[in-house]
Amino acid sequence: MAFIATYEGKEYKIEVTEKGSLFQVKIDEELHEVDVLQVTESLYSFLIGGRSYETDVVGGEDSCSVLIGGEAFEVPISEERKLRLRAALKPGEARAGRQVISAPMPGTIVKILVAPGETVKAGSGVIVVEAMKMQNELKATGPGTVKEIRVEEGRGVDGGAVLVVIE
Amino acid sequence: MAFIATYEGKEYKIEVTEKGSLFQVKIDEELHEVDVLQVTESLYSFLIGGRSYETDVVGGEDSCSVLIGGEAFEVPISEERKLRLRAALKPGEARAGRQVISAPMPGTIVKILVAPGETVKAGSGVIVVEAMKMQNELKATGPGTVKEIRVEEGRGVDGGAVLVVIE
Amino acid sequence: MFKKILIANRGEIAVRVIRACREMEIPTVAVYSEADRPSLHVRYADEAFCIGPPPSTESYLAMDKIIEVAKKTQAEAIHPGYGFLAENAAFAGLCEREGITFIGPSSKAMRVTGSKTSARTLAKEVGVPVVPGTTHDLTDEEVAQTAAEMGYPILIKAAGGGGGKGMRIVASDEELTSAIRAARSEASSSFGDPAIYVEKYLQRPRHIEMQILGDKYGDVIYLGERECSIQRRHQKVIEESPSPIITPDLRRRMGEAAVALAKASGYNNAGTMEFLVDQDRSFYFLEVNARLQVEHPVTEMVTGIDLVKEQILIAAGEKLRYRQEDIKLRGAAIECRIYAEDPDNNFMPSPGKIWGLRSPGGPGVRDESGVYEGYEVPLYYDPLISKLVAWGRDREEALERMRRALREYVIQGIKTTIPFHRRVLEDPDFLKGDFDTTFIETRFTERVATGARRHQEVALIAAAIHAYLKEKRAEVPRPQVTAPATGSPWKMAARQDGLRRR
Amino acid sequence: MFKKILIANRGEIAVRVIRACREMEIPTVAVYSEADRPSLHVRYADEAFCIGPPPSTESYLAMDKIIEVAKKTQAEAIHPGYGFLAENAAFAGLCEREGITFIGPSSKAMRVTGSKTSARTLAKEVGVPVVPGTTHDLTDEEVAQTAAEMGYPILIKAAGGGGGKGMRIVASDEELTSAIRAARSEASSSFGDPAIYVEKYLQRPRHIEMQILGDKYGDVIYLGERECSIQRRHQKVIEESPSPIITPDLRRRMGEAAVALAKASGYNNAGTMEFLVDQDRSFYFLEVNARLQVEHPVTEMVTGIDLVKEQILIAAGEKLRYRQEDIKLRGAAIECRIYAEDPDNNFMPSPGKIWGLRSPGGPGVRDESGVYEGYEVPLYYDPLISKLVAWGRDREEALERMRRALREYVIQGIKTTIPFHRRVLEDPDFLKGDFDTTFIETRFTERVATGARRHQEVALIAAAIHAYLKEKRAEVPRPQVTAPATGSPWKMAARQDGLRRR
Repeated sequence: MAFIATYEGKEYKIEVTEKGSLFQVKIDEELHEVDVLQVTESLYSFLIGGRSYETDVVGGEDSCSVLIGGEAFEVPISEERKLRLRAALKPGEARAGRQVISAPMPGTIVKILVAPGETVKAGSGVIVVEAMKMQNELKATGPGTVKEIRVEEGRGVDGGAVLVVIE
Repeated sequence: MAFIATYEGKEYKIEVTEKGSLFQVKIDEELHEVDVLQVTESLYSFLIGGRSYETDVVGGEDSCSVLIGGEAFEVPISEERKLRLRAALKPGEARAGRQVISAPMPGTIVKILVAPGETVKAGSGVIVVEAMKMQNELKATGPGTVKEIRVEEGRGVDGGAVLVVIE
Repeated sequence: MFKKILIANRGEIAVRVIRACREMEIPTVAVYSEADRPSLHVRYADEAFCIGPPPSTESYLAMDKIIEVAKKTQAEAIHPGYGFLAENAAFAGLCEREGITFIGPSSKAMRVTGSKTSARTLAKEVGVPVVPGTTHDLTDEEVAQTAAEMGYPILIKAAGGGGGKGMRIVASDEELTSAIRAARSEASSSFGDPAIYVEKYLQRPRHIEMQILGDKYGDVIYLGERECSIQRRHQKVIEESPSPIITPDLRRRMGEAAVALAKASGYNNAGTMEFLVDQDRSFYFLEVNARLQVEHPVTEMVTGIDLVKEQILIAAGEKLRYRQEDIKLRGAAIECRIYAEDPDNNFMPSPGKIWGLRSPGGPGVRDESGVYEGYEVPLYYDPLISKLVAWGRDREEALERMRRALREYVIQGIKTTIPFHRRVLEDPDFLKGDFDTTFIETRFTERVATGARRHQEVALIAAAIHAYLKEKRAEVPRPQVTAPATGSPWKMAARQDGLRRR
Repeated sequence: MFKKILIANRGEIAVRVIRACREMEIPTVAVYSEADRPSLHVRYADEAFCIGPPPSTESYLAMDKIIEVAKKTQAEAIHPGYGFLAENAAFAGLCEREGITFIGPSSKAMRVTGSKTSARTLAKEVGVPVVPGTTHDLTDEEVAQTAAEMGYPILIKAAGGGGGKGMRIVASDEELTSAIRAARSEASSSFGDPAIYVEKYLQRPRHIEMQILGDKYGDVIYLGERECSIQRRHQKVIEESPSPIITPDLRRRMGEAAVALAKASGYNNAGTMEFLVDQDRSFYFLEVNARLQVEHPVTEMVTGIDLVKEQILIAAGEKLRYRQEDIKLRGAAIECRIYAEDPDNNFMPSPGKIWGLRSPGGPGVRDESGVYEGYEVPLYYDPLISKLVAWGRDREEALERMRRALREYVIQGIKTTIPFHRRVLEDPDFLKGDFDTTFIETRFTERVATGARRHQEVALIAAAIHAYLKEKRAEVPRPQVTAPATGSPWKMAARQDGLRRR
């Protein structure tokens, strides 16, 4: 099975073959023999050329988070076949000159510091979110006009929820 | 749902009802309200009248092993309906005057100390099994004649496997 | 001895107190909010009662409800842990009136030391130097006026408690209004009291504190210092004992100052006197923490004394079991606070479910945790999930062990401060003991992206194998696995798929 | 310092040694049998190589294969742990010839102390009393003859090693033949050597041993004693330091005897001198354990010295870092060996899969484990899965903490000795320190069925709720759960079934 992975901007083609009790993993042209023990769904023990790696892998749809010896890696990875299919279908998608202030974590809206139509400077406080006893003032990253306020004071919000849109 | 449980020779009828966020458990005529949190498949936190019990339950087909505060209980338990059904079908089954020497754990047969037809006294060594570096000589519990030897020296056996039959 | 103790707290400190009670064979009562039914302290206690909705003002700060549970269960004493009601003199007073022993100082001693005004007045009286600043609870206008008189930078602090909550450093007039608002609001939600005051902000001081124990008969001893200068957002993250800069003579002088302060205020039970120590090794009294501290384990490990048990014995009216000459520090201990926070994203809280947990073990390592695999760290409370402590023959060995333990510690599903601690424990200045309270914010450079990344290739291999196995499982219809009596069918499936080699 | 160390062992002791190496920043090489690919030491080491099939004679005792891996990986030293090749002078000699440092005494010192003949001769020379008995490797006929001369009861012991393996107590002529056969066979499979000898069996002695450390320059110190009288089948199960019966004067005399023995035999590295102590407090030298002991953590916890690190430093040619007067015992430590055995069924081995594991934590508790949740304890090796150690200010506190830790420790899926330890730790004679090596077999009464059974009703409730939930799951078709990125779908299903209350 072939996969396309990206790491630090570079794209790698990786082929995985199960071979008897070992896995063969070919990264670009280099071949690695890997002795794999899956301990739990996300914990693996790999032996590669005698070197032992205790590795935690949490996989999302198109990306894996990998932890090895305390180092964390975020590796976007997809099956090559699926990726080609998707690429053929996906429309272009871009939008500029717009700031979306979203909740960095789940929390409660403590105070909204701006009103719709108000102009803001880069760095001005826009909204105050509280989670786990810490208040965080979210700031505008550039100048603009407040277009939309999607929340109310006192309301709970999920992580990633859009709070304020500035244009 | 109604269950029949046995503990120390005594039989109990237990009825379990889910009631909103609580369970009602009626043992014979006494009613217990139980706040249940299942932490893993076998670990529960129960609150019963304010008392907190961290409880491990491992369930076989007709019996549960329960661990509470370091005390272990073996509780035979079955759904009442099924038990009735089975009782109606099960033929009598008893066999006397017969000793079955079986492997107390998985291991290897080190030495067979008797031959078929040989008479043994209570307490004579019959067979030596090794597991985890310990040799264990299994002994006859009463006098008799060796009827069957089902294993050979050097062979591995599973826990519970019948090794020698004495009549 | 008490026949039963109620613990008016949650999480790892509630578990810590329950462990001490279990060792003393004293039954315990836990209280919990509706969000905390799955918390470990509910399982560990002998009894547990729900006291209200998740917000702490309606549960862990609801004095009446807690007293009600104590009476219902006939608990003879209440241990407040730290945070919540631990330094609330009104609560201590309420316990006294209700005939329940509050495990901590008397409400009177708490009022004297809890009001920074009187604590600082007292310090001056007994000849202990203090940091310049006001001590009254100020109005917004008074804050502005004091700042103008004193000159920036200033520090706004909550009158009601510590731990960096409600604290703001202000460098200029423009920042003042929003800093006051934020400080009051945090103070209010953390301690139920929006009162604030102002202090001169010293340049590059060390934050060093003295642990004391005092009994009800006026005897007080000190148990050595803790170095608490490694802070971010004025909140301690790494503490150690002894401090790398404290000489036996300075320890004795600071210890005696701490004892003098405690005696002057009629203080009893465990407590901490916080000091700032200057670059020329002058020390200034800062405030009293009239409770057990988060970082108490480092003192326990170098002195060999269980502070929670001593608290209970003192509260029960026992005399101190140690004289000053019995207190001997052995080796060195260090604590790393493991928070559910993202160190690569400005320490944003990272609540959520812990999918995987592997805790460190082995020689010299102590993990004071309040979580378990499958636990969901709730939004509502302080994000401290565990305190990792290492002891060594000397500071070097304690650091070696902490590095080893941090490498063993894996928490999956949420972000934690473990990677941050690993970086600090490799910083040359930190290793030399050359730091101050501004270290994290000014001198410590986060080497997030610059690290060696030795395992990049293995990461690619791991990602590919994981993706391969996921695809394979998705394609092949799962074989009918007969689930065993216990355990995860995932593991079984993986086994049957032939993933387990040899 | 060594650039790389190979650990010629498995399980918890291999993990223990790897932890010391990690702290010293020395890379490690693990070796493993085909049965041990899932073992923790394979994951913890930097490198790992398979050395053969499960039987230890073909893997962990296969000297050539181990040397081959050491050469291939350029490991400069080999740590043998305990058991397997730890006391094998031939292996130490092979390492010496191959230019690899054996972390332990020289092969010469090992021959002197390993042969019980010369060890006992030496003891007599330096004026240390010994237990009556032979010291030669005896033929079956010689064993019978010695028994006849000496009178029963006698003890048959393996010449090749300790730990109760290959040991049999014989009370009469009739038992002799089968005892000899069993002892030889066990000795052979445990140490690769069927040689046995005979010793007079003393009545109700205490088994107390002295830990020593010696460097390559003739300096030797003692690190206090360990009380090891709690044994079953001549195998230690609970050890503590200090011993409840040793006075400072007796400690000094036994320590000095141990040092004299070590010096006379040219011994270096860590070692243990075993003694029997009579009811009138006379002590008799028994044998030398020329290796690290299973129970080393109790000495580490009271002295504060990491014995594994000291072993490595000494092997690397460093001088001892401590003088005798630096060695101070603080508090008390106790170890409970957690075996995969069924204490309610004559300590039958109980290999199998660990479905659930909750390890104890908190103050003063150290768990030296070699297993994890999901691990399958193999048939082939010693059933020791973990050593649980507790430290306290005094013996009483150490016992309190051990009791608390045993209550927290849950291992599901296999039988373990945890319930046995809980019973011993409640025995009044044990608590008073009044016991000897026959304690478990003769005076300790197993209260398997007689215990209070306080929780019988809760057990019925638990069984019923568990059965109810199983039935319910079986009836209702399982909802289509989208498995999250990680974690057990069982837990998810349980949640969705509405089992998680509040």
